[in-house]
Amino acid sequence: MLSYALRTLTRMALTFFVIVTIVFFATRLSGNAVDFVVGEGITSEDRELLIAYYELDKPLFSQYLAFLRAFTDGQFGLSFIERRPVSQIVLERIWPSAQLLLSAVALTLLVSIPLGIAAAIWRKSWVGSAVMMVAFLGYAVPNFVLAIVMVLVFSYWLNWLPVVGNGTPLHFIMPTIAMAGVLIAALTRFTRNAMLDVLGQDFMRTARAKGLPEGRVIVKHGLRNAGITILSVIGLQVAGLAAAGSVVIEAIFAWPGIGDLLVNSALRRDYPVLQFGVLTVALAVIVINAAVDLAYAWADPRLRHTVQA
Amino acid sequence: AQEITVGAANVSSYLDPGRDHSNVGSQFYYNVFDTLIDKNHDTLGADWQPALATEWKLVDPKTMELKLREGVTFQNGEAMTADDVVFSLNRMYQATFPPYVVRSRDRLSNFVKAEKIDDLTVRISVEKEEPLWETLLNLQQVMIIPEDYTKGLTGDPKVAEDDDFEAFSLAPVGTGPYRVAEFIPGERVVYERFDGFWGEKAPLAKATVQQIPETASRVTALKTGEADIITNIAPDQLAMIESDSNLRTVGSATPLFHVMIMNVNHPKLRDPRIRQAMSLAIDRDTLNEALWLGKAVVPDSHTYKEFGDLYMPELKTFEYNPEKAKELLKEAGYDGSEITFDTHPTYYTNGMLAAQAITEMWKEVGINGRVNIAEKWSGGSPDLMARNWSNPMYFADPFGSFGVMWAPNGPSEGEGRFNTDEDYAKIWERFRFSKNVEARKAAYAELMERIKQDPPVLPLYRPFESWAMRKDVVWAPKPGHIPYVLDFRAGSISFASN
Amino acid sequence: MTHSATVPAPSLPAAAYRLWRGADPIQKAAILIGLTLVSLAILAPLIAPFDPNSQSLIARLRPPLGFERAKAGFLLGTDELGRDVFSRSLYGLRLTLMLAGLGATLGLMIGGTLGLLAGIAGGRTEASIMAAVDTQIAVPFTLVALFLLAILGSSIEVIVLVLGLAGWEQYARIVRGEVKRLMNMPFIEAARAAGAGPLRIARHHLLPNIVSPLVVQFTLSLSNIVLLESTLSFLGLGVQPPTATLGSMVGIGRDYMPTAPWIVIAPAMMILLITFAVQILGDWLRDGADVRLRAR
Amino acid sequence: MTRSPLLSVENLSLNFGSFNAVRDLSFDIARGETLALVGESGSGKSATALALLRLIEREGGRIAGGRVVLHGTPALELSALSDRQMQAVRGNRVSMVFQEPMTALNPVMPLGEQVAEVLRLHQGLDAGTARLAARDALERVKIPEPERRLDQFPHELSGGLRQRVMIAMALACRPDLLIADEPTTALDVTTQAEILTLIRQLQDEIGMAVLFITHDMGVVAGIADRVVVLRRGDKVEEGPVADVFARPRAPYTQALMAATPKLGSGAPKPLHRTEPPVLSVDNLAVRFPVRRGLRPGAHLDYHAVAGVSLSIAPGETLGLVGESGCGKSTLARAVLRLVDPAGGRVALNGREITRLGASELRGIRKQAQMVFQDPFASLNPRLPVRDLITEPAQIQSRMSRAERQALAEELLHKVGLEPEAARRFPHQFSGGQRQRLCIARALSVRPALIVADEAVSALDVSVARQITDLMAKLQQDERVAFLFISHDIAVVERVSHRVAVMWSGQIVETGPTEAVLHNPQHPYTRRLLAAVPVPDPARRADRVPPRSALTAPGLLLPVGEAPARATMIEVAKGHFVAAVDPASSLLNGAPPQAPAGAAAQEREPADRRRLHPV
Ligand SMILES: Nc1ncnc2c1ncn2[C@@H]1O[C@H](COP(=O)(O)OP(=O)(O)OP(=O)(O)O)[C@@H](O)[C@H]1O
Ligand SMILES: Nc1ncnc2c1ncn2[C@@H]1O[C@H](COP(=O)(O)OP(=O)(O)OP(=O)(O)O)[C@@H](O)[C@H]1O
Ligand SMILES: [Mg+2]
Ligand SMILES: [Mg+2]
Repeated sequence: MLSYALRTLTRMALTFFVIVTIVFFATRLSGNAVDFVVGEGITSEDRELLIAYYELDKPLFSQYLAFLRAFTDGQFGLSFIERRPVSQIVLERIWPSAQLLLSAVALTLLVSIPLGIAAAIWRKSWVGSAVMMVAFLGYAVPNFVLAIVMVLVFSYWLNWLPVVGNGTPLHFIMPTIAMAGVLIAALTRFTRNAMLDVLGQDFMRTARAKGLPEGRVIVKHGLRNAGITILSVIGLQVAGLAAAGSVVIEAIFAWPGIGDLLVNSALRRDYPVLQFGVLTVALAVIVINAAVDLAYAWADPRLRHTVQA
Repeated sequence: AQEITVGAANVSSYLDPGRDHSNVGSQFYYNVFDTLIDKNHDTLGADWQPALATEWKLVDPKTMELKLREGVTFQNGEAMTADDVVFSLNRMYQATFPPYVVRSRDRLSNFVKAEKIDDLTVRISVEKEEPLWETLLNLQQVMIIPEDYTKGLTGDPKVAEDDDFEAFSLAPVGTGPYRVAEFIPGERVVYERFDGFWGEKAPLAKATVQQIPETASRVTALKTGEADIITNIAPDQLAMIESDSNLRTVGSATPLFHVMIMNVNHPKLRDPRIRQAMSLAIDRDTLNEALWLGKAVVPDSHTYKEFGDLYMPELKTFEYNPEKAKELLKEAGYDGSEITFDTHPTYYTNGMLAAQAITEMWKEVGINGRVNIAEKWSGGSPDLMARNWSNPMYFADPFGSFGVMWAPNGPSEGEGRFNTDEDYAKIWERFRFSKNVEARKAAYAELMERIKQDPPVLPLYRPFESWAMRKDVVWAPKPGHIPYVLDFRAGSISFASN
Repeated sequence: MTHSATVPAPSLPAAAYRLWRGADPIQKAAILIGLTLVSLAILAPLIAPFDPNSQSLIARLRPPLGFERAKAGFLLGTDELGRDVFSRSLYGLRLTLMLAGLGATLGLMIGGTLGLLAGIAGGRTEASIMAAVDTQIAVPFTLVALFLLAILGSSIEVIVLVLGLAGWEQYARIVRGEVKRLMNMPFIEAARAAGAGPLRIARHHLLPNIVSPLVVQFTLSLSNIVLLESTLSFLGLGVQPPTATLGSMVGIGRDYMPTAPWIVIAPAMMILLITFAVQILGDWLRDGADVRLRAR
Repeated sequence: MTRSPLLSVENLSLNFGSFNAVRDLSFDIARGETLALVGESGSGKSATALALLRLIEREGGRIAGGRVVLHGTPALELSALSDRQMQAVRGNRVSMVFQEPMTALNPVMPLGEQVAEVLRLHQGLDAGTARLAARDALERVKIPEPERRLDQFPHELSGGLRQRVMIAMALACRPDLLIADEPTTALDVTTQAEILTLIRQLQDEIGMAVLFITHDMGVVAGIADRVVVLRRGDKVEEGPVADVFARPRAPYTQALMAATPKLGSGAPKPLHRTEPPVLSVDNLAVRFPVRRGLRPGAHLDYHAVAGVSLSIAPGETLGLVGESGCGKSTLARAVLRLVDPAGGRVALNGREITRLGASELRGIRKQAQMVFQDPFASLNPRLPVRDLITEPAQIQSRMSRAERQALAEELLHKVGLEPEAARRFPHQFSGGQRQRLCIARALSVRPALIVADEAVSALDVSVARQITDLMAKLQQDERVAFLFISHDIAVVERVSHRVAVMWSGQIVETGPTEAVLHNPQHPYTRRLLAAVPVPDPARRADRVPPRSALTAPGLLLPVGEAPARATMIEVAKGHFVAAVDPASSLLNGAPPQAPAGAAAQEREPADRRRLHPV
């Protein structure tokens, strides 16, 4: 166990290190912070002054070393733009993002698993087709279009739902739906396919031969198996969503989330925020992935024992 | 107790009037901070009002003495003293903190120092005789902040370190009618009435400025009641809001030019005739009609009504003349090579549309233009050919707008896309420091002629900026302010009692 | 299944015909939609009544024909710069299809090759490729796009590259998984017993067997890329104006949704139809390919 | 029939879509009776079984006519019940054991839960009681350590044990009728024998009726009271088992009986071996590293082949037999360098290939070809037959399309297939045809040696016969040597000049076919032979029920250790037997020198499978 954990940790650390390095150099290669941080219309004299002030005059490599050192003493520096510790900025944004992500995932699970099962069971009838059409729609509509249409309909015209921020449960409804759209589409498809695979398996016949009612057969035997496949997919999807953030959704709903923060700090070349932000997200994704792997291994007894002949 | 919420397109990343001169930042300072000398913002002209200084006079041509108001307290409870004033002024006049250095250099370089005479008297000295005393004491950059509080924010409480100023920009304290009760950079500023304010009490108990970047969401928030006022309404959205009987819009042609800047040093643009042609090809009136519903103001020269005596509408520095443009191009032997027009994707209202329209207009005269969208500021790049920018009126004087950017050794020259020579510098000196308005006007006209002959810039228009609000909110941008100020002081906002 | 002795190795048109016969009405509709869209895209220069970029600032934001204030000749109205929405949609469709096609192909080639390599080589190679996949998953894609566009400048080529990179890790994962599964199949061992080297195994034995999951992934990433491109446009990172793509038309036109919805509706509908057709076609192709495997 | 019928099937017709799978089938099963349903593959046996439980609708079929009545109080017309009413019957009064023990159990549900589920459902037991009852059910089918099994998952059990769990599940509610659909086809003979014995014992205990579906006539002879023979959906014969075997009336039944290989019907004479051997294997060892637990350094080696020596002369067939998992396939693969041996050497036509590099090896490949255990899986489903069967030749020397086509047609002709088959894909062939494709592929390079791994085990008897005949012909014409691996000993007898018996990674007995099979010396050989079902109901009585009590040497050892090697003793000319090494536990039975009559004294029925790593 220890060595397994160690190996996983090493691998995580390695990925993490690679990301750290890539992010560091990519940010620097992609533009000079000076062009963003010090503002427009600056004499060369002032420019030098500010470059020195923001410590951008050090050689790239020593900046990199300093950045690595930050990991040991926990000092990731101040945002160039907001002038406060990046850790504070990023952490402030993570929770709202996580909340949104969680509610989107919850909604996705609630909707797409039953839909996927229905589509698999009734694949030959109109029910299956209808479900899959709905799922396709999820793929087909850009999420910001969905979001803006919802805003116009439910807030602008009907005045049912608030648009700004994350204050109350009501605030979650639209962003959650907008964010879950693609996820629901994907997961419905995966569930359907996983379920179809399972429906044809011999053990399903066995379960029926035992005299189990059809519902029990599908939920207890079918879903339990398909669930494992679904789990592996959902982990990836969630990780992807966490990583891709939901800049667009966050912008539309003025949601103080990390996606918005990352894109903005990238646009403004706020290296410290960007680096710390990306790393936090990457870490989260890596951890989610590892957790899903573990859960997957745990849920599938065939993987629980790595002993094989 | 009235409370309001403002849905703003942008909220500042920090709040420090000294280092800031952005369009975003200027929204926020006036509610929290005072200057020594205030201005009557209801009028365009320079109607100076006592503020933290009750009286001021020149003790000699290069020294001004100001009497401070008694009984002023900062929002943290400290009393304002001459020390605070001297500290606040010298943080700019004798700046060491680099962001201040930069800001003071372009507008305050004539100021030498402030010193305390007694508890209620300070003196300010300048290097050359200053024609713009009041104007430059009314600047946002010289708003008064508490000394002890600031110094004590980090490190040694006796010394003003860089970090103190950094910290201040997150926890600003001033003497104004509102204190900043909550500030989440880029997200929200919450003002609360400051009961210890020396002047007329603030009309609002609380005002929240919430960032809502997406236009549709901002408009919707107004409609749902989540916001009472919203900012940055593009002209195209006005009709929609006005069609709602519960809402209304106010707007004004802001004292700010959207400009096109051109790099005089770009190899392809070195010939002034090409730049003249680029300028002459742009039909700014059509842009105004189409993009601003005719509500923007297209200037003939780099001048604003707000300049008062120095307003010079008679100058014809910029015009639309495609025929001449074609001619000039031919003369200059323009080879049809591509001229890029850089623009930020979203920063300026209608900025992208204007950019595309401009390249299309160029095409009419034979200029091969291409829009180049970039987030980053390309004004300092030698590859820059042309781009959009805005040239705000930082204060009501040609120096406060044209002057800040096109001074010798100023930022434009500093960025390498504009050249000045000795001659220019001499005219500049006359324009800047002549005591006599007529002399200054004459010098400014000369500068404009120089610009016309060898253009580095074309002011496109004063954009028409709109705010929308609930019908019962009585608020409008005041003509005397610099652009974008959200003024919630007494007399600036009230509620209709219907 | 009967072992019908007469099923020949299908020729392409014949196979297509057989597939068409086996399609259900929805699938047939999807095929027709797909073909229509592709023809519209190809014929855009012939059909489009206007230059997609020519502006008429005085006739901005005019609604489609049949509505009040409509301007003659502008079938679907004009956009915020007075350009013909219909012509722009056609050209946008053309460019979007091209971008999506190239992007998905690029992703397929990068991811497919790496996945194949990982699956066959195993060991260090596999570990480092999978580490790259992990990295790609963990770094927000919008940022990758942003960096690349910032470093390489924004041009159609770079956008294709960016879009291609958007899906490579999925291909790599799928291909590697499939290859690892296949590598344990007796027929691979049979090929080795016959003396086949790794290249031959990859080409003759692995590739034909991973085509079908790849087809599905390809269709998925096609629609993903269309959406991604529109997100990039939303963020102002997409194809540079005035060039139209469906994504940029929607991304930029969103501000006009309440006041001039026609700017967005046409391209949004096209996006919807593309993804719809592509998804259904993907399933249909996969089912078509599966017949061979299922029929025992 | 003197006994009262339990189940009557009257004029049953089954359709899959428009395909009429079963026509007008009628038969009765009495209480306590075992009815065998036999017939060729695809004749509708499984369909019938599924129809009885009304599961056929789920599989896309339907009952097109006739009725099924389950007698009792009240009598139930199964064919007319609703799905809900059927639920009370399934698993309770009629239960079923499916063909594939590997996949019929839910892989992610603990076994205890799967068994308890039936009990809770039909007997309304609560969770605790059901668990106890499930434990008893497992115990009844003689699963060792039933307590522990409750929390195990299917993959942790061997096929035999899984099949027992299936049976336990089926019997949990003491059904009136057990339907067993090919319950042993996937298992090796010894395990099969155990399962059959078990079913018989339980039947005696509970008194239930059994509908037993199989295509193995040996099994039928061993277990059935009556036989129903199906062919292409029609019943062609029905009668008491002895009658059917002794006097088959329908031509199809006669053909079936004729094709059924019977042990003891004679083997090819051993060859005079004068030429140098095609293949000589010396002390070959193969091990697989096994990671146990998650600690480093806890690696073990699984010695799948633990020191095997053998040789095959040109034109000779060496039969290799042994129970499932004893290392036959691994040996075969090692001989062809498809796995790298850990020790020993292999020489092909005198050239040692053990240490050749990949490219040198490719040159040697044409001399030795392999026919893989699973013909379907070993044919790339995406390639046309032409490319598949000419691939070895193509690799050795590039050929044009036309040459390939010509070669393919020639090969197809050799194995008795139409030239037109070259254009088809593997899935368009029947199992037997596919097997022939594999053989054609092996022949494309004129090999000196063909390793045929279970080349016929999956086929029905008549197809198997075709293939072995083809091999014999090849041997005659081209003097190909065969290493023929099979667990069907009767087939091995028919084709092999010599036989080697493998057990736990080693060869424990080898010699001329006749000598080994009729004068077995090693206890394991004896046990193996005893387990072979005899297709003769008359001899049912004198068959010793096989017992498993041999303790195999542990093959899962810490790195560095190796299992002890047995020394071979020559008991007759060319007949070698592994000797007992007193220091090792290799053999736990009588020494080979002991008189052949002395039966191995095997006692406690230990779980054979514990010998193997899970
Ligand atoms: N789901 C199905 N759909 C269509 N045809 C089927 C289906 N299941 C079985 N069949 C066909 O019905 C016939 C009878 O099949 P069944 O499975 O009963 O054969 P079987 O006698 O059990 O053969 P085997 O010994 O190979 O198991 C076969 O021709 C088979 O191809
Ligand atoms: N790649 C491998 N890794 C680990 N163990 C293996 C591997 N291949 C085979 N084994 C183990 O080696 C043993 C012998 O396997 P092999 O396939 O040779 O058996 P077999 O005699 O051919 O059995 P069967 O009759 O079922 O085909 C088995 O226990 C198997 O689990
Ligand atoms: Mg069957
Ligand atoms: Mg084997």
